[in-house]
Amino acid sequence: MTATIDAGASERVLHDCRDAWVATLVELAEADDRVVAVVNDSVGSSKLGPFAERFPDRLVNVGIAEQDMVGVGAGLANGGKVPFVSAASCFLTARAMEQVKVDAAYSQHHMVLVGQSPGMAYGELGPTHHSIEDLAWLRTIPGLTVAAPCDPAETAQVLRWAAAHDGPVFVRVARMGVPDVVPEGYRFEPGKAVTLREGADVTLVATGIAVSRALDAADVLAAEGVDARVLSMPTVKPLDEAALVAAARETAGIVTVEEALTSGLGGAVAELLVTRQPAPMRFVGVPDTFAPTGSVQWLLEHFGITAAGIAAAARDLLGR
Amino acid sequence: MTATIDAGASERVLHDCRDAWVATLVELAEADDRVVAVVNDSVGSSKLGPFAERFPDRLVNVGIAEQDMVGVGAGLANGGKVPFVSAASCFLTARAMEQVKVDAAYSQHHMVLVGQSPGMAYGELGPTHHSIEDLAWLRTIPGLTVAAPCDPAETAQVLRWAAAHDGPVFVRVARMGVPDVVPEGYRFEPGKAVTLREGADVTLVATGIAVSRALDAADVLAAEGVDARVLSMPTVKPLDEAALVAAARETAGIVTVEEALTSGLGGAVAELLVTRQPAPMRFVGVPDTFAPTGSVQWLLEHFGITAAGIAAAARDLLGR
Amino acid sequence: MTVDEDLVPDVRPEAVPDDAFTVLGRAPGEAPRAQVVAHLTEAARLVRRRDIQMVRAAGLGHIGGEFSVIDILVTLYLAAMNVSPDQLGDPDRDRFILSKGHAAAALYTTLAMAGFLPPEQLGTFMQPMSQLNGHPARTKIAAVEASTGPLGHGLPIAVGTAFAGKLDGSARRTFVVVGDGELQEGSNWEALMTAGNHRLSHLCVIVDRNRLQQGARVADTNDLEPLADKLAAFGMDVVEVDGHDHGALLDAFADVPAASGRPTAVIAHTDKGHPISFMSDNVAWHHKVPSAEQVAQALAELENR
Amino acid sequence: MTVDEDLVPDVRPEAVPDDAFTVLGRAPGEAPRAQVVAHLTEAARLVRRRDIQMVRAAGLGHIGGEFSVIDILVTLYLAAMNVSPDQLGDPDRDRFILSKGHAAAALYTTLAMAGFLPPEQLGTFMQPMSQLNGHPARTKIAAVEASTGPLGHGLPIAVGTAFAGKLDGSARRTFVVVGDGELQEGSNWEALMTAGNHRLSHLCVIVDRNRLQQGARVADTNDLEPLADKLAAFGMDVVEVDGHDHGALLDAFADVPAASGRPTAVIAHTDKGHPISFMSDNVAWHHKVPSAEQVAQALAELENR
Ligand SMILES: Cc1ncc(C[n+]2csc(CCOP(=O)(O)OP(=O)(O)O)c2C)c(N)n1
Ligand SMILES: Cc1ncc(C[n+]2csc(CCOP(=O)(O)OP(=O)(O)O)c2C)c(N)n1
Ligand SMILES: [Mg+2]
Ligand SMILES: [Mg+2]
Repeated sequence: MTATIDAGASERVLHDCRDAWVATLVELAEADDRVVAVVNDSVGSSKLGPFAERFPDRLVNVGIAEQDMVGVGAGLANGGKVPFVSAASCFLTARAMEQVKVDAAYSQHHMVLVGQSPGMAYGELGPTHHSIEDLAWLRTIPGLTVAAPCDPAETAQVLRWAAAHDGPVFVRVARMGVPDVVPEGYRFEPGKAVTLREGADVTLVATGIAVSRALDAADVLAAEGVDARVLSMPTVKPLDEAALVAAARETAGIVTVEEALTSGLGGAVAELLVTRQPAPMRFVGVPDTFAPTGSVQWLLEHFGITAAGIAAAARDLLGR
Repeated sequence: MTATIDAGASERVLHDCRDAWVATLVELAEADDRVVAVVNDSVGSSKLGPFAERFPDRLVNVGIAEQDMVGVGAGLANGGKVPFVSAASCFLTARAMEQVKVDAAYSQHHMVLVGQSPGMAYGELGPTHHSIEDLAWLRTIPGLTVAAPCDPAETAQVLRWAAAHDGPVFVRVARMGVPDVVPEGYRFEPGKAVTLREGADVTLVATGIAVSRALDAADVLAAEGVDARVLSMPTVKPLDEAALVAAARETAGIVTVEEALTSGLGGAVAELLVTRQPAPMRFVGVPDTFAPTGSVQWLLEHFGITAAGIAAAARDLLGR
Repeated sequence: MTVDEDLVPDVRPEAVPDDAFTVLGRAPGEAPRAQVVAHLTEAARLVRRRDIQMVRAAGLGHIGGEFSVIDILVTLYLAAMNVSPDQLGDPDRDRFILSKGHAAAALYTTLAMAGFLPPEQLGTFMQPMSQLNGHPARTKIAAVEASTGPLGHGLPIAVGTAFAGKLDGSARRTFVVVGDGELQEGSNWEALMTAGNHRLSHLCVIVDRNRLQQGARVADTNDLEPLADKLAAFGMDVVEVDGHDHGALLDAFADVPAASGRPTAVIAHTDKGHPISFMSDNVAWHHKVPSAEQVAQALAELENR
Repeated sequence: MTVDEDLVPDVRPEAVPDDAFTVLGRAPGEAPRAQVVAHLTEAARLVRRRDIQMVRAAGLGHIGGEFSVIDILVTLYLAAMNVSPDQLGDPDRDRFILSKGHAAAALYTTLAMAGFLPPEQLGTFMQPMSQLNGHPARTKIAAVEASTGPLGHGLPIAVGTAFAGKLDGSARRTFVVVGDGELQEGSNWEALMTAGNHRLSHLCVIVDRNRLQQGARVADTNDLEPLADKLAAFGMDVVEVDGHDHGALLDAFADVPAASGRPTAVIAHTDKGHPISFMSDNVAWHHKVPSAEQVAQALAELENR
């Protein structure tokens, strides 16, 4: 499913990353019959239709039971399968937190946890359905890779990597429309930032759907004569420490951008900088509050997770 | 239950803060018949014996069912009770994470969540029983007060405050022996640091059982001519922002100390400093790993959560 | 059959022409039963009218599960429960918790029908800064006893409030509606076990047994049968009723607390999307948003009942 | 009766004089049943001997639940299950998961008895950097199929591995032991519902029905009865056996998969602390550490059986 928005002058095609998710899953399942999907009823919202049609037996629907879902995923891994455990990110993480900690991370099972429609994608459905905590929570769990791809191509790359990685991986799959971001021929590596734009004044570090917004903010800033570096951080855990330390050294400071509590990517970068290269930061994301009712677009505006909001944070950091 | 250890020259009496917990609970329950306790079988490890004897009807034991336990707590609050929901911190948080988020925090129920034997108190029982993530996870939840008292007197103070506070509070109650720390006549205030020692060279900020260890580290440093300020931070959320910004400004930097993942107190302070007063930090606590088997004392040594380890971190920060 | 629909479909808000709403209030207390049932029937019809218009206007909602539960809600709020708008501070008021919080619009319209919410507020459903969030929040609406949305939370909370009532020796009762799919959540079985063993006689668990969940039939996902046996084995007094029959619902609720001293479980047999011809028992309508034509047809069908 | 004991009591490690341990290995495959049972009986005796010494040496353990489950473990590993130390990489090996992971010492000693662990390693139980953690970890011991400790995890995992076996058309079976108190966790009922509906015939859920949990009797905490009805209503084929009778256990395990095509639930009636006179059926012994005298008495009682 694609849509278009009018971004500045040009029309951009926006993509729902779930389309890349299911296409990649089907492709992986065709190549490797160990690949199975595990879900909590949400076949539709996980966009698993094409997979269900092609591999009806390899779709394990445990019903509305997220603890069971993650445990069953771990057991399928024990039984030699490569499970992709998919659910709305809010329920996969909060409801099955101990299973994520113990059955996936501590047990080091080869399993992929797919957090669907994360952040505030379910805007109007309210904070119970927002998954703004996932990055902050999961990045603290030892032994877990935490990825938030920024566009369809990166989503596919992360999933392919996770399918081959003998350990637990959490992947945030966005439903909010995003333009294509990563360059042609891009290869995902965990813990490797992608420099999308060079710049010497300030650094914008973003993850997930926020990456394209950071790029837009860099355009806004460029028009004002501010030269912003833009780093895409596809994994919040591990971080690309070298790229961040260099950015803190070479530019005036770092603005992090995420569709999540700012203790997610923002907190991770802050913890790195204070010990390695203290530098000023600004956080763009959801502050310490449950969001009011509103659509995701409205909420992103509300919290300033927009080109304008990011540019304003950069200006504030630079004292302009 | 008390024990003594030989700390430096003098013998110190160590206390299990659960004794203060149950004594305070009984006292609160005597004064207010709305006070009830909710547990998941662990009456013994919550040291609830005296409460159970005195108020058998007001002990709601749901059995081994942590989700139910927190939900029942919220319902008791709806029914006009003041519930103290007590369980091993690892299960209360990880297993009932969504209930903590939704039923306690988002719902703003007047209820007290009591995380027993947190950190690595259950050393040899392994990472499934360690609650090193609780501070990092819970401090990100909007509307929740997160406290980790450092000694029996502060434990009692926090519980009394929580009983009167019309909102959700999480309290970490330590079982590891700690000496008396807070001064006579001390009154707990959320978001208020306690300056236990003035100092101009470096600041040690600690919470929970780590506070007395930070004080010991200051002694070690003083012997080397380093003048360390020691702040006790009884609430990781809210933080005492003014005290921390002042410390970052007035001393060379901040060492945080906690019996938890360093994304707990450490992460909270880092997030504050990078936006308000960038300064170098060092984290003493559990790094990004599941702990090996061992007793809590052994593990605290292993991870350097000791006077020597804290002093070493301060020296490293100061470049000495 | 499974559905490839999205939880938040792409239909966008649209003004709805005819959203008049008459507040009928409680059924007269001393009226003969037939009159009470007529009152509830008319109220349910009006609530459904308003509900479908709200969903259409918001471009969001869970209309199938709303239409299946409306008769239950109306029966509770307009007749069975001892609660009124001026009594929200009364500790002895009956409690209601909508554990299947995705049917929020049905709760909001029922609350308006019973005088707990100004009807104008219904027009703000899901709009920015509205108190009428996609799932009910107790911090936003005084009459909402518990914030729900994630399935499997409401029943444990209901057990807690029923427990408090028991401790206080109060005569108040606690009603909670769970979806049938929702019963796949283990937290509910924890709560049922607690309720059964503590003989919380004043708790009434109503299962909206519409046989459908989000993506498919319950039986094709993770079946609940034999549901009555399960509930009985967990200590419930089990009653089965037609969940669209106001009289039968009234009788079932009047029997709480049960003579057995056990908590009551009412299996309310319903149809998802009831009584709209093209929605009824059709899994596609879990959270589908009706077109303008479909709204018109539904309103016409409601008119002719 | 409730207990005011601590999960980690204050008894400190102490060297244990006599911790010799004879590895008996599997019961001979073709031997007559009486001989197999005699082999298991002797193995269980030796495992209990070693277990109590380990607990005493570590100053930690859950001896009550260890002694209640040892006969089950020994029967599985030395006779019923198709798994051997050189077969751990075989996808078709039978699986065992100790969901009540606090009985880790019983699993470790049984694994050593069956040749999966060098007996010397038992001496490291709970010591710094030991692989013999207080709860079994799959990253630390090759023969441990799943890391457990928090109650209510092992059964969902067992359902997953049984599901994988079904997908592969494998004849392998999955055995999982849950505590009776553990069945208060809702995650188990989620898993049972999944297993029942998917007719995972090769799954065998063994309930260590010792009637005690950590702080009190199960019946006085949150009762499970009627347990067989609950399990049957969730789709299990329910069998009840004396959980200390190796022959009866052998028969029950030999019947998996059940002819009905349903998963099997074996309610194994046991005594916590069995067969030690002062521990048996005594809730005080959930995680109490025996004194040197108590160890001596227990060893003497084991000798005389
Ligand atoms: C914990 C959790 N998991 C998943 C969902 C997503 N979800 C919303 S409604 C629904 C189906 C509910 O089915 P049922 O309980 O039968 O409700 P009804 O048929 O009455 O709409 C699902 C899976 C949720 N809200 N909460
Ligand atoms: C989720 C969780 N909650 C609480 C505990 C603490 N705990 C350890 S053992 C135990 C009692 C278990 O009772 P039961 O399942 O009957 O085991 P057994 O009697 O066989 O020892 C409890 C509550 C735990 N390990 N996990
Ligand atoms: Mg339903
Ligand atoms: Mg037991």
